[in-house]
Amino acid sequence: MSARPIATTRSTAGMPTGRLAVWWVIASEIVIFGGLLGSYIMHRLNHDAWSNHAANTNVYIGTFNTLVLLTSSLSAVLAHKAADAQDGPKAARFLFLTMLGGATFVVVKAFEWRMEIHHGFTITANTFWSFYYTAAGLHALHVIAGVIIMGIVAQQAKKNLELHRVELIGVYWHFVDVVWIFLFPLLYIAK
Amino acid sequence: MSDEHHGESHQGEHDEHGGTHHGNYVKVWAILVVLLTISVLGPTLEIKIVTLLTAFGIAIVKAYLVAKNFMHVNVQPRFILYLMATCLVFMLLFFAGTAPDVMEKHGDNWSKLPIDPSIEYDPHDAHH
Amino acid sequence: MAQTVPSEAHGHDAHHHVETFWSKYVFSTDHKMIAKQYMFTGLAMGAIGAFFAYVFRMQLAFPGMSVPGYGMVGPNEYNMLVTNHGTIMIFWVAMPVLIAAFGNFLIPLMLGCDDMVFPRINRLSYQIFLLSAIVLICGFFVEGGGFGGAWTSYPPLSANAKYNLTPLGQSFWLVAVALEFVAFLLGGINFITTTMNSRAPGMKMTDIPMVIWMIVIASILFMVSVGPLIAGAVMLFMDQQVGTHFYDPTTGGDPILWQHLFWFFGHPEVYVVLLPAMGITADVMATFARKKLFAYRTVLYTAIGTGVLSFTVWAHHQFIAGIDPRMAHVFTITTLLISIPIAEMCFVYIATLWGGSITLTTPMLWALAFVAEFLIGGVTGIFLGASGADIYFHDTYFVLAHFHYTFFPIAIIGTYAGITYWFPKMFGRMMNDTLGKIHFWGTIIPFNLIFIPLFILGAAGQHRRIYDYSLFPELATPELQAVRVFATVSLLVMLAFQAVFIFNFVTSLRRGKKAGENPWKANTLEWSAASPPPHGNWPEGLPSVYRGPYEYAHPDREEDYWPQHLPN
Amino acid sequence: MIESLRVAASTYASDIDNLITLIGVLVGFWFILCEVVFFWLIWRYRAKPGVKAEYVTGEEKSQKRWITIPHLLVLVCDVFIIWGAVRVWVEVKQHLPEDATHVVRVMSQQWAWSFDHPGPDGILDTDDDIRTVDELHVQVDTPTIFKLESRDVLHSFSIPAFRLKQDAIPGRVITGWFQPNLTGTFDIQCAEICGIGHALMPARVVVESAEEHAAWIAEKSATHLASATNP
Repeated sequence: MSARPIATTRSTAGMPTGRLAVWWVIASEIVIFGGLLGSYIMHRLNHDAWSNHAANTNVYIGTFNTLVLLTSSLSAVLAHKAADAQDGPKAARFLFLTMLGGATFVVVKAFEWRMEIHHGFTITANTFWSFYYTAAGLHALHVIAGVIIMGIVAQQAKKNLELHRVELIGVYWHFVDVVWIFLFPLLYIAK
Repeated sequence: MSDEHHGESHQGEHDEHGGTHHGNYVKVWAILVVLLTISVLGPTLEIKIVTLLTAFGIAIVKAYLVAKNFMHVNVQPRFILYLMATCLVFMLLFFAGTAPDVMEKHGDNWSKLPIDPSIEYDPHDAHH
Repeated sequence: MAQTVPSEAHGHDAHHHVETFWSKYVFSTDHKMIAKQYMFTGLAMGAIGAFFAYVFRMQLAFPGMSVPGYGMVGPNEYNMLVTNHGTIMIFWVAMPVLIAAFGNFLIPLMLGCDDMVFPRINRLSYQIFLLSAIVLICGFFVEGGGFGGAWTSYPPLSANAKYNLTPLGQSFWLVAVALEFVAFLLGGINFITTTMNSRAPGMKMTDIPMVIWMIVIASILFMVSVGPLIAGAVMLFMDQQVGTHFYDPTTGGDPILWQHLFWFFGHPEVYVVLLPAMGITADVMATFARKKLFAYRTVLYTAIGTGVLSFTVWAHHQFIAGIDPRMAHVFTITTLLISIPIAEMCFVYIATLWGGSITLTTPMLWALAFVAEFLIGGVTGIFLGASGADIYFHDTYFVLAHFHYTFFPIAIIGTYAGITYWFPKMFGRMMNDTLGKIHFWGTIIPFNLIFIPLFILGAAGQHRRIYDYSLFPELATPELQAVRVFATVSLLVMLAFQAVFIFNFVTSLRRGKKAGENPWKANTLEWSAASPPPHGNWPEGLPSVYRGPYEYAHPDREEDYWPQHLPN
Repeated sequence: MIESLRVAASTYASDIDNLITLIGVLVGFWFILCEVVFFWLIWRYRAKPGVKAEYVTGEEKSQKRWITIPHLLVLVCDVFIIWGAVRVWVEVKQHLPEDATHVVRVMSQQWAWSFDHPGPDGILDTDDDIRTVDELHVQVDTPTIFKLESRDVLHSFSIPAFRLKQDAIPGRVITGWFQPNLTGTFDIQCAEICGIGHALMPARVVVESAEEHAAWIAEKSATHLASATNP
């Protein structure tokens, strides 16, 4: 943990440097998912047959996962609240809850995929399924990355260190949640 | 980049300022769950317009709620909001420029060849 | 708080400064060291790219001859060489040197910071960049040879080994490019947040030197435009290695999609590398014309305007690539509109010379050459932006010559201007001006003699990426062959003169005349630090800013310069 | 400008060349103007001992004029160029000649061109079609429509003498036209990199007078069964 440069402690733009950086990360993520989902939507609207494929996705699992992510977002923001109250241990507890949510999401998704692959809906079955696995997979990678970073932040928060990071990882986590909020109708419920 | 706070404001990362006032998050969460239920039930009516409204209209509402209440976009400096908006606008621009080729089956002096239906309809020919 | 700063600076200097070789040169978090790492890596990659150019120019001039230092060039090797020449020169030379190297070196120094706001992310960004370079180079030697599908990597050719016959090379290339993007996303976040949040006390937005503005605008353009291509790269990788069909029309994919994803990034990318070069030129010209930059705000707004417009023009690269002909009109209009801000910038630069007191030092020569040569690149672009004319010029050597007249000024002239100008600050010594001028003329004259002939070849209808024209009766004429030979010989001359630069650089490092803090009598903050600046840049306390960066020849002052950090 | 380097052998070649000339004149004017002013300023304001530079902010209207006026003139030139470009583009890429009876199919693949000509019945896709490889036969002064396809990767159907260029995209049929107005033989190049053999797929277009073309069809259709049964 090297000493932080003086530059890092300035805030000419009127917000802490860390939060500013996270928003820039999110900006670049928006265009990544935007490009992928944009491509998906174009193909989807061009191929009527794809709604037949979409019919094979499991709405219940998708709904459950959405619920899990929404709930984990709640615990993430409660962790932020606790961190603002300078209550590191409490923030850490909420962060662990959030990580639990993320883990659940990934595990459920793994079972879902296993089932679908078992039915022959593999990534190469056709371009709908290619998009399905690529988009959801890219999102799942973000979830996993979020869980890992959150683990580190939580460890520090427990010792009341770097509490501002609780908010930063929270903002990222909510973004991942928002991405899923759009993936869910696109891949599951729109028939 | 706004010009207020000249010079070294030594609070910076350590204490949280920026006026994050914490509302009732559980309430927001409850609303989100209700919306989720609607968005799942809506398409079961099998009416296209209802599906679009519930599925995507509600997705936008949910995204708005999360961004406002959980990410606190509303209390960030304005340029954050503008930045996010700009990214979305550019994505729309990309869509508008690309759709005439990718989203169409034929256009001015060109047309796509029909796709082999076996690939299009039967998901079971997993390998080639 | 004026007192707290030095103590802080000391505290942190003291407690992590056990400098081993590794901590000082390899794993340093000091922005100046990272800048040098980026610069030397970029220049080394540049040498590789130049060698590739030498090989395929030799093949074109003397088809079938064994190229000295390489050997026989087969068609697959030729494709690999042109592909990677382009990829290297844009992604591994122009970007690391112009944005990463100068950005890392200048942003903290010109804004009066002790370092970037995220030093370790900064180091990580360089390490990922280095890894990407290694992956790219490994890709040349894998089974099946390096990827040869052109730097635009259009599918289906790039999406399927059964078409491009480089099963591993294609993915090495793709992964290298993707890693490079990640590196620059990390770097870009650092540049942007540092500039937005960590400016010296008193530094208003209009006190930021133009080069910083340009680098930051470039970073923003990069971050906002690269996303779709990253998504596209993921899809392309899936097509290559997993067997999906995102770009395969027989199963409902669409090859055009990649072209849009690529150029939606690819065109802003042009300005991503152009703007930093423009910024370097602005600073150098202001310094050696002893002149305030003409209409600072106008330059700033045109730069931002260019950036925004650059997102609306991408499909002019695809006019005849099978996009719907009706779209061509939209993109013709937007493309010609973008000539407005760029033209305005050139006018401003010319106007800056008005009433100046111009000294033709080596950096100034490079800066002036940038304007003079870039004008050629700019005006020839109009032919290609106009859809009707592009029908003939598309994918000919005219295009090639055009973008070399933009990228050479950007990546080579701009880089040399920057290196010769900031060398004293980077290494504490002056470069030899005579050798510098020899190198300048030995580069500029052959450069024009390389590419003006290529304009002629393009106008004669010669297409790109063809390794031997003997099969095309219209192009195999002795006259056209003579033109090719002429261009190649000019290239050899130009490459030979680069030795002068290397010699000058290396000898100046050791035996160059010691540079004081401010050898050029320039205004911006970096010249108020020691040369080279120590870790922390201003150990005795960070400077404050009292005026704009270009207050040269101010009437209220008898010296003709007025550094930003002086209270009066 | 272009005719001197490459013969113009189609009806719209001259339109494209004129557009190029128009652009050349307009941008050439600005280019020369800028360079002259630029180098004159460098010489005029070279450093002289004891002479201090002027302090010009460029923010006042009177000074800004010096860039805003030229900058508006550039805009005017742009309008002319856009007008010319759109006109040519519509003619070449969007309007197909109504009276075009002569239709050929151009099929590209790694690394060869194959051309389907209508047989004696003058209709494409009948069993008397004539398929040739790397050699396209067309009739002078006859508007000819081509249907461009690709079997594998992107190619580009380019005839510099006709000022014609169009990428071929697998999974798409792209229609275009040309009307040769000179007899003779011209190069067909592939202008889009298509793999190792990109340089090895040259083809020729043979522009014949009406009777030569008829003779060629007759001679080919004598053996059309052979060419039709093994494409």
